[in-house]
Amino acid sequence: MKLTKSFNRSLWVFHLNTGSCNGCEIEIVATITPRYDPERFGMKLVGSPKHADVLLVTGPVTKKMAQKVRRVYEQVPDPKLVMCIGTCGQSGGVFYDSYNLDGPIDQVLPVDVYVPGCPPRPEAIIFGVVKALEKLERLEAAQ
Amino acid sequence: MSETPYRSPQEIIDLYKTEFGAGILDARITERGEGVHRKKGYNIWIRLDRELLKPAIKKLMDIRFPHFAVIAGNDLGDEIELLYILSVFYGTQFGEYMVTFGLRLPKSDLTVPTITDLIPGALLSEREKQEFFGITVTGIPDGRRLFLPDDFPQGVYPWRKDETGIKPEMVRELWAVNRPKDRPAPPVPEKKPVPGDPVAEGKEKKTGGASE
Amino acid sequence: MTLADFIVTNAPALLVAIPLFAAFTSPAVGKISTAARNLWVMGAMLLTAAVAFILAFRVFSTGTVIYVFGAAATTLAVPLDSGGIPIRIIFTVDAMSAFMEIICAIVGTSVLLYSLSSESKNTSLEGYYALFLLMITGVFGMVSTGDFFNFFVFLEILSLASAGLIAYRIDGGLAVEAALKYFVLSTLGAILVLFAIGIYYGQYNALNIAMIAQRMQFTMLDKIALVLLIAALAMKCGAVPMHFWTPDAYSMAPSSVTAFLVVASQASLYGLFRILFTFYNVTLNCVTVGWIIIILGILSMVVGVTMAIPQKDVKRLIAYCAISQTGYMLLGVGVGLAVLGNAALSNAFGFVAMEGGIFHIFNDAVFKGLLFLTAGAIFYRIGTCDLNKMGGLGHNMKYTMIFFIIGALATAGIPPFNGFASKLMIYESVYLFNPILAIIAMVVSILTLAVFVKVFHSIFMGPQLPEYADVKEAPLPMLIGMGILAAIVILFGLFPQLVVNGLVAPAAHALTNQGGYISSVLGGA
Amino acid sequence: MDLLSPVQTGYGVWAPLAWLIAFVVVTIVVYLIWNMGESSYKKGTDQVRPYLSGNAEPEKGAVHIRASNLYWGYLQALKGYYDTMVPMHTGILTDYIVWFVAVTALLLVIVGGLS
Repeated sequence: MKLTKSFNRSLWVFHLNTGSCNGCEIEIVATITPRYDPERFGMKLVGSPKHADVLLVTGPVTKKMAQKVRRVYEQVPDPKLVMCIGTCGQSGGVFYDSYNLDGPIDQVLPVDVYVPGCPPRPEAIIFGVVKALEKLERLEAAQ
Repeated sequence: MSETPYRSPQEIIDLYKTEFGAGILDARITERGEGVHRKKGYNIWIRLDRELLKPAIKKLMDIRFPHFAVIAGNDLGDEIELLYILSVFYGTQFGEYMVTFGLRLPKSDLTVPTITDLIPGALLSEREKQEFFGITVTGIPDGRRLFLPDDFPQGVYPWRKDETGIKPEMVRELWAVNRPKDRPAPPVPEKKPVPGDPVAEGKEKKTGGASE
Repeated sequence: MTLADFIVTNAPALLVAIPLFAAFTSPAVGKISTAARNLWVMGAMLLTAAVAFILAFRVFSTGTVIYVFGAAATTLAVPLDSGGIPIRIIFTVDAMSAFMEIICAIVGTSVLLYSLSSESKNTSLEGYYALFLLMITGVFGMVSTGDFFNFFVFLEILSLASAGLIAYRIDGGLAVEAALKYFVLSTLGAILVLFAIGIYYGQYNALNIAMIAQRMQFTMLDKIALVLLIAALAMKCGAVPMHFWTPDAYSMAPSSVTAFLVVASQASLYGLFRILFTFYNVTLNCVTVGWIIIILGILSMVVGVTMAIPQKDVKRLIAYCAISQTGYMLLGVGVGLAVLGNAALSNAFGFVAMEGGIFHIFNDAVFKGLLFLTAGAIFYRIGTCDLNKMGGLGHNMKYTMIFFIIGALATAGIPPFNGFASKLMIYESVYLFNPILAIIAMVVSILTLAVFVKVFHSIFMGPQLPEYADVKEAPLPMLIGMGILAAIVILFGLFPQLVVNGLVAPAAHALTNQGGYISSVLGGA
Repeated sequence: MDLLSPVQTGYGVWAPLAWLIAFVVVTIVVYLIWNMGESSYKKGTDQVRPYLSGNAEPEKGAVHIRASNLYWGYLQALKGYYDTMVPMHTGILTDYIVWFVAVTALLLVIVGGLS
């Protein structure tokens, strides 16, 4: 992944719900409220994957969503990051024994950062972003 | 909307009793306190046959056009129970109450008339019941599948607890997906299951949905 | 007398003679081969255009040109023994007529070149080219004649020829019905013109325009004659209350004919202006008549464009837009007429309004012709005019798209093109006369742009539709025909001052200069 | 050299060549800005196709908006006007003649009577 200069200034975030119970959504929204205010660091929620750098994926990927998730992932311009929010994406969480799921997110997308928790607290999400930035710096150094 | 007068839950039940008489198999009011001051909130439960469903809803529409919430489904072993949950609002605070029409369909004859001609919004709920319980809603304008993926096997009704429900091999254990096998033993050994402690003996028997 | 001298001296006569001769010989030549006939027709048209340009150059350099038919010397207007009455037919070609001749020559050549290939697939072309050249004769005659009855004769030739051409492609009887409407209304109009001529002849026993103008006493009869002429000629050029035939006729005629029909209706507009300015000029209360023309113009503008928006057929839509452009010309010249009496106002803006109106006649003939030709190219390739069936043609008809853009932007009056120059002159001068009129004019321009955005989107934009995947570009002669008009639109858009000083100002002066006209004919200049 | 001189329009001045020069300058500036854009996106992949919340793009023919449903809002707003204007264009010849004669009569009254 070739890192452009604009990457270390501000990461625009696009939220993608693949069948989650909306708990993580509320936590993501809580994260971008003035109390935690990631906008100071340039983290902004954007409306279309075409403007995004980071893809925030929540929920276990249901069968019907799998193909759409791949298409949205491809529509995010390079370089990009994928963050899986909540345990559903990692191990199915409360939907662990469902018949209608296409497995955790890393079966569908290459995931960079996992933020466990059902739902993860805003501090956990921001810590996840910090982990993502560290990973970017490692990548940039390696480049 | 013409300003129909307020009818207390008891009046509603008397109205239905006078109108349908024996058709009403069971009618009762449950009461519970709402909000900090425990203000009385009422639920009206009426059980009737499938033939009386449409006239009953039509009658409620005459009294006051109800807000259709959802059709709740319940697999009682040899019967499937459908609960048509509607709420009636009078525009005053705490002035609303829920009216629920319960039907019991024997598994041999799982058909119910549609109410989309009265309340178009009920279509989604009816399609869901059709899909997940195998009920055939007669006269449904659009009977396609709604939630299940297209390649889901026919004849399998996920919400049924009998043999047509989900087969164990269809379940995908997400936590087991490429879980590393060669993990070192955890430093603290796991607790032995203490006899008589329900949680320790593993999962409880599967409980039903919104039981009556 | 070398051939060149012969052509130069007899230019006005040749202007009508050559197309007439070619019209009647083209079926005979057609017997030899279609290529021969095409060459013959195109040659005749080019020769006529050359003669028209020579005549125009002569007029703009030496002033009004007189040509008396059958006299000893071509300029002997008043025979010695006739007691001062010019009894012969006289062609007086002043700057305004020369201006209209240039329009007719340019549009005529490009449209004829266009129709060589656009009509190649159709049958019975002898009749087509004969009638087409008759139309061209009619317009040249109407524009350059100095004799009022002769004006009526050429008006009839034009109406008959264009009615025949509108019905040329039967199209299930629809075209014939449109031609019937056009024909009946034109004949009715011609009767009114004839009646007016009868009035003039009864009063002043003279048919020559200059003669009548000199002897005019503005009796009640003259006012009636004026009204009959205004009504008839306004109907012929498509002013609103009487515009109903225009969309039917324009949409049913083959598109090359429609492009020339625009010029034909502008010839009757010229006739209207000739009567208003040369017969009656300042003496009649030009304010009321001026305001009548302005109201006709405003109505044409507003109704034309508002009716264009909901149209489904592209040619019908452009026809309605042509009506709204005629409204601009009527507005411009109407304002010029209304302030003709008051010299101060006239010099301040009345004259600029006149120039704007006349310049717009030229521009409209060119870009409206271009639009009809592009619509014809599309019809030639996909066989339908219905906007709902079209889409994504921009992928395979690139040049037609470019020409359409040029034509549409010019019609809406967007800066680099010629439509803007003339419309700006109209806006700014009419604003000084009465701001509301200018505001209406501007709003109509915006709506015209809106109409063409709709047409451009539904024809050219959008993905390539499967049923039009193999559509090819229009053939070369059609592209050349459109190219000439497009080049003129761009050229006159970039150098408007050249055109205004060179062509439009002298035309406007000649039109309003009644005395000069009379003296040039009767003064035996 | 009146080739380049602007057109005096009684009120203002219109110099097309000045406008053209301005137009060319603006297009150059726009092109430069446009050129600074990121062009490293992968051509053939989904990055080129539109984002329709994950759904596939419908096939070409269905996407094109046909002419009759353009400006429906405008036509709806002027419904009163169009309901009177459109039926007036009847297409019957006799109506056209009636309009023609009526306007002539009106003009006769105005020009003949008043002045």
